Amino acid sequence: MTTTATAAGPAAPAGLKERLPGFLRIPHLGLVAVIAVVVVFAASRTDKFLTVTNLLNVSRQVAVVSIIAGGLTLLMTAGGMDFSMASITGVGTAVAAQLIEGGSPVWQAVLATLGLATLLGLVNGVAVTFTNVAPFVVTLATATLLDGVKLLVLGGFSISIGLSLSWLGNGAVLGVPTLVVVAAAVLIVIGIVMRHTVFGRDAFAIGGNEDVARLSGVKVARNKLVLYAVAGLLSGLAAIMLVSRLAASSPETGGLALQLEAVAAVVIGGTSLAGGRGTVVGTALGVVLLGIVGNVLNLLQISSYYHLVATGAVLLVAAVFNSLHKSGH
Amino acid sequence: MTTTATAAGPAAPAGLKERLPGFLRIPHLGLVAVIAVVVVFAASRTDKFLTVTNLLNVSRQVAVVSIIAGGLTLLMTAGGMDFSMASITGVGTAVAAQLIEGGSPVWQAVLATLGLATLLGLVNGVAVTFTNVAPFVVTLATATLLDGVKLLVLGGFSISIGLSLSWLGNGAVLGVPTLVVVAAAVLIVIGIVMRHTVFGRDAFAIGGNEDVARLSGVKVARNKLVLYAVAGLLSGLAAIMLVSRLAASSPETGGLALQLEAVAAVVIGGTSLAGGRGTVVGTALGVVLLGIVGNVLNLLQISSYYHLVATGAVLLVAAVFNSLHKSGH
Amino acid sequence: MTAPLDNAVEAPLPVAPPVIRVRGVVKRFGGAAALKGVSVDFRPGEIHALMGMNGAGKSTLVQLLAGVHAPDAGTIEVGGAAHDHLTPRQARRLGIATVPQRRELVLGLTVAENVMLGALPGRGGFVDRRAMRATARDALRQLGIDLDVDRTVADLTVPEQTMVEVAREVNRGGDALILDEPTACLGAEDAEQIRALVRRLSAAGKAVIYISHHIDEVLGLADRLTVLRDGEVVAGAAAGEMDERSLVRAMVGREVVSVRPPRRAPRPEVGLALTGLRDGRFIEHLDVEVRRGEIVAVLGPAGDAQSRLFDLVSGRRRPGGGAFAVDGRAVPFGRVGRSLGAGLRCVTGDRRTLGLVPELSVDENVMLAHDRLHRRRLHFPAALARRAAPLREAYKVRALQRNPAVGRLSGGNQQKVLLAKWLGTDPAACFLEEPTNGVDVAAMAEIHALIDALADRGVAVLLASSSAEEVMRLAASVLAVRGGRAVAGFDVDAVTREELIAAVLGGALREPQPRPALQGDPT
Amino acid sequence: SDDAGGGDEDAITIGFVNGSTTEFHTCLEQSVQDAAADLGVEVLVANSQQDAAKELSNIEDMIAQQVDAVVVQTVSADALEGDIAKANGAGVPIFLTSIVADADPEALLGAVETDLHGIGAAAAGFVTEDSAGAPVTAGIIAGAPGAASDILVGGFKDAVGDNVEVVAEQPGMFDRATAQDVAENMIQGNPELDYVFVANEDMAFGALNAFQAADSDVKIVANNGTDAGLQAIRDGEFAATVANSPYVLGQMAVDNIVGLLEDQEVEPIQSNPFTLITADNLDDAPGYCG
Ligand SMILES: Nc1ncnc2c1ncn2[C@@H]1O[C@H](COP(=O)(O)OP(=O)(O)OP(=O)(O)O)[C@@H](O)[C@H]1O
Ligand SMILES: Nc1ncnc2c1ncn2[C@@H]1O[C@H](COP(=O)(O)OP(=O)(O)OP(=O)(O)O)[C@@H](O)[C@H]1O
Ligand SMILES: O[C@@H]1[C@@H](O)[C@H](O)OC[C@H]1O
Ligand SMILES: [Mg+2]
Ligand SMILES: [Mg+2]
Repeated sequence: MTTTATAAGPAAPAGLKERLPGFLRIPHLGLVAVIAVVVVFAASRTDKFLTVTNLLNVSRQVAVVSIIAGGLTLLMTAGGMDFSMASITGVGTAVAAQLIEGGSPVWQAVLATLGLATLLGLVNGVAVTFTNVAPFVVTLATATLLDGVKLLVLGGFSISIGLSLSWLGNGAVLGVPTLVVVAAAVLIVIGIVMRHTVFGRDAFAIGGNEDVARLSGVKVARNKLVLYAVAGLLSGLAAIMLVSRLAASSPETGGLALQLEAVAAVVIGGTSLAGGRGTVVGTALGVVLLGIVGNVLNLLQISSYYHLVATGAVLLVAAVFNSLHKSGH
Repeated sequence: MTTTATAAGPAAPAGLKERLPGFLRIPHLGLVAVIAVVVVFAASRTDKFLTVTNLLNVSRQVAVVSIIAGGLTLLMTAGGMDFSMASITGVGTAVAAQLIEGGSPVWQAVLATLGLATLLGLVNGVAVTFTNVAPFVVTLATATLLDGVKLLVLGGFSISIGLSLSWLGNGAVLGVPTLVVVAAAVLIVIGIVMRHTVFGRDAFAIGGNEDVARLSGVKVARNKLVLYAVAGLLSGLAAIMLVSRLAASSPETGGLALQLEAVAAVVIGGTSLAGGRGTVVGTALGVVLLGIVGNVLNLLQISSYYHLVATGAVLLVAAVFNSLHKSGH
Repeated sequence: MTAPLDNAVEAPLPVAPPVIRVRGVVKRFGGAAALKGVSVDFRPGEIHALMGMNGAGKSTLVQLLAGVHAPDAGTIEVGGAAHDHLTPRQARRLGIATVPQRRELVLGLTVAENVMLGALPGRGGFVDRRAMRATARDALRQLGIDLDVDRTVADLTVPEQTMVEVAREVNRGGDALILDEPTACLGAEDAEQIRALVRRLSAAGKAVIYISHHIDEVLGLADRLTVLRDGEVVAGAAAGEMDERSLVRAMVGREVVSVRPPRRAPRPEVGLALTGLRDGRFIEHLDVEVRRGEIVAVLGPAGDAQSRLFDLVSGRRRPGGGAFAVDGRAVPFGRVGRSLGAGLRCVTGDRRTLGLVPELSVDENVMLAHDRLHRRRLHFPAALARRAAPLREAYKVRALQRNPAVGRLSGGNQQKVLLAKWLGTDPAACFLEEPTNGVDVAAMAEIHALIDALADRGVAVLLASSSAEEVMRLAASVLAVRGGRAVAGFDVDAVTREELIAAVLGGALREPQPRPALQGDPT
Repeated sequence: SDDAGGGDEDAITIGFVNGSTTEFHTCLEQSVQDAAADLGVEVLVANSQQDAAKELSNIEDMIAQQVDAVVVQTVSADALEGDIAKANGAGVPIFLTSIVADADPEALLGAVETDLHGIGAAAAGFVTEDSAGAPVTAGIIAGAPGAASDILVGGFKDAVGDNVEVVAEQPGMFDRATAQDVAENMIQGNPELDYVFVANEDMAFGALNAFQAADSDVKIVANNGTDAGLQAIRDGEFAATVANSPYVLGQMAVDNIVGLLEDQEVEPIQSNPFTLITADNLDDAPGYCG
């Protein structure tokens, strides 16, 4: 079933996309359409939705997950997977909070967190690169392990950091929340790296066919180590952003829920689980869709049991629409 | 990175296995070794471990997850993935409990649950087979949706079924817990199906190369539908077993934690995420390892903060050991 | 540095020193040896052909040089330094470029990116797209290929992919270029482009290692021949010292003859008919009728039209228009089950993607279609082995282990498995795309005989091939296809090889001959 | 479904950010809805699904809807500072339910605390009293590692009598199935176990299944006071439970908020009462869910 993802499905009603008029062959049209439908629906039901405050809220709410999703997009494009990113984020928030509470200067805490997170990513990278274990398996194991580490670092309790990172968590640059500025910058950089740098193109090559990449002289092992380290670094950045936003770290911070949200955003954004294909734009759209859906469900006062139902349904519809469109390629 | 799993990585520290003497080339030796180490360690620390009661306890504790893991093994071998199995199980427990509490005869409730679960699996199958969406994405979406459905069915409350399924949940056949008998029977049947039926070999063929399977006359679409329906049916069976064991369904029953346990067991058992390779024996060993680790942590009174750390570490070690060994093939 | 004990391959002084010296290399797979102590030298300015039957160890030797595998014993000396093994990057650094037997490209990337893979030109880490595209275009132009370098490789035909790969390796420079069956799935024109390039490179001083099963190609190209049999060097000589007979005898251990047998007249019933078939730019209009017991060939460049034909008749894909019938009964397009049910068996030219399940065993692959067609329910390896054995024997499938995963077989043996899988299912009609792709001379003769036997049993055989020789050996009538159109029809007995090639390449165009079994309609 | 809150200037609109979808949370939500309906207060509800970041997002969404106050059943048991800062920054007062740590009262509109330490201690009191000085053993099936469970368990361990030896303590993750596994293993490791304290009743029922299957007559002391839990005491399946009703909690929260918003004399920080329930005082238990 991996192969079909690449090639057009055999005897498929082949290339729906091919039959579309040119102007409709926008990438991610399916996802954009679903977002548009949700937006129009929400706007017609409540005037609270299309307000600047609300849209800034949504953007701030998705800032953290978009960092993780962005890193995952790059990594998955190279055929990798890091299921532990949000757990690294969890550990990162705990370490940062513990250090700040313990009196370390904020910049030191931030650097230590980023350094540790990068190191944890590198450990994943070493395990993935130098053993034959599938990356999903390695990082599922380290995710479990790191969730435990987070508890140990926190000692089970929430740790507050007061206002020490409030410039980041609550600040704004020209009216745009600082978190959103950081997230946008990171996504843009990842997008540029993926499209325009040797490293990014090598990532596509590794994801597309690792053996060929290796035999062609791409430094596959080194690139993979770097990719996992970058995933770790971005998880660390997400940790700093998250702890700045929450002004605290607690046992419920980071971990599986955040991870699955990031994975969901990446995959409905069209990045292939098998590697070799992915775009940051798709991921950003996926993140935005999930953020908007959560927001709209709140604004429209949908009962919480239906939140899960609605979120699942929208995910499904978005994925199907996006793939109908993509099937040509 | 999918490719390497299949072919021996070029210039990999290739074929440790090939260099081993013949008698050491037992399948799953790595996993067996890790289990053996855990068992020896536990037995040396407490005489409570290697007792009949305790081993029966462990086997009862893993019965439910082994059903899900067994179904997943078959499905993943065919290149599929069902991340919603444990959510179907959750819905199944809710429906069964609701029906039994509402006065339906137990057999009716059981049949209705199995039927519904099969139908839900089939819905996954239809979405996977007739769209281009990756099965992980489809079933991640349906898992979310079904978790909501479970809450709706339960109305947010636990529903108790008293003793109505206690023959299953607490019964024994010749001293062996009925749940264990059922689980063993199911795993054996799945194993036989995978090894000795054309349907099972078709699953390997589909997972290995779907196009080739189709061109060879395998009815790929039909087989996939059946495979997902079977995954649903087994999730339903797991639901009946779980509700019989708990004598109740509650909002926390089934869902993600159970799913991840099943996935972890399957993948450390050596079944490939990319399809084309898998064994029920590996999965059973994976399930047993996870069960034993949980049991040992309890018996040795390890502090709860270290549970996740220990589980993650054992998973990692087991996966690495198992793959060192497997790399030859 | 030198291997004084091994004088056999040592040449007198004036000859330039070897670029690569292989000394006593051994390579085992799961206990059995694919190479049993091979020593050979590769010299600059020399085209050195490696010859041998399927499974002889040619690709394995190449893989040791490319750093894919590490030898279990022996050394590889490059530029004077001895190595007990090479990594892929080392091999590249030492100037060894390799075009492997399996097409190895990153399908999702563009032609330019694939040509420059692993050495993307960059400025400060950013890809210099202009330089990348220009270099790629130049590299392709050297091969006489005019290919849009921005196309995604997944959309290319197999020959186009081959060219991209050769271009990539040639562009790498270095002192040694290895080509493992580069022309196996190329038509005459493309193959000639490759050979011309090889000659140029060799003249410029490169050591070229060339593997091919086309004896005449090798004899016309190589300066030196080394023959491997069962992992051992059994002969090594300058090209002039060996002719076709001695070469084949060295490879196979006996003589091989493959001639067209006298054939009965085909039966009157039409076994396979394609009417008015068209599909995009690949097939513009095609009418073919193949009678029971007849072999009709569609001759054209490998790839585009042929693999499209496979897709259409196998049910993998629906055409733009047309109709198709087996034994006089219409078969719907796009339905694999219906094509099979009608008794049609289609052998793909792309065995890796569409032919075999690499992880499954040889036996399972051999019986994959057969058992499904016979609606078997149960599977027992021992019984399967018994059922597969006659076919494995008939098609001479050779492996180091008894029943390994089919992906572990040598390329030619995989091809034999593919043929056994389909031709052992008692077909009413067959579509064969490049059926002898990559098989050795002996096996080719045997496969030809098996196809003859099919026709004798009354099977309608439609052969799609890029080889004029093969077409003339097997078919009674030939339809030459060019640019998606049938341009001419020929009776094999009334045409020369040169005329056939000319028709395909667009030389002298002959009017299609009016023959009942075969109509090429240019409009 | 039309625009909620803000429309009618006189009516109070409160936002309720629930923490999860357990039975406890379901009853709390129902209670908040019922109390608000009684007082003519409009409620907007959101659920954080046990995710700290989602909790903050939910609070932001409430602020965007211009509610008069936000009630937060926090996912972290000890309040998250960011939640409070965010709401205060927007001029929307925040009211917490179920918190255990001392959040800065100045920053809050108010709170109804749940004295988890006291609840644990009450459970311990039962064990101490019931064992009447005889040397006994007790096990603990905790929840998920974290503040809520740790404080509850800490309360038990701090208060339990010297004659009671705590021989086992393992996490049941607030999940019935896990608790059942843990209980099976616990009774295996400690066949002579006399008492077990279980962090909630859903888990206690799982433990009950395990003990019954093992023919063990361990006395179960639980926490919650659900109808099913009280029935279990009546049936002799549980020895005791500490009733602390989410329904009462929700009522208190809404009553206090309305009072505070209307500037009445209300003590801003209050405690949700809890009662140790045994077979002798079943009628003293407050309704768990109304
Ligand atoms: N659409 C396509 N067109 C041409 N070639 C393709 C196509 N899809 C896949 N391939 C070939 O198949 C390879 C990947 O497919 P697949 O996953 O089936 O092979 P694999 O299992 O990785 O290979 P193996 O097991 O033989 O090493 C690619 O490297 C490419 O050569
Ligand atoms: N990875 C592997 N595992 C097991 N056996 C292998 C492996 N690779 C090659 N072999 C075996 O080694 C032998 C030599 O194979 P090789 O590919 O070198 O043959 P070849 O001369 O290139 O043949 P062909 O002409 O068919 O390409 C074959 O019997 C093959 O089955
Ligand atoms: O009853 C438990 C409650 O006390 C805690 O706060 O959350 C989890 C619930 O199961
Ligand atoms: Mg494959
Ligand atoms: Mg070869």
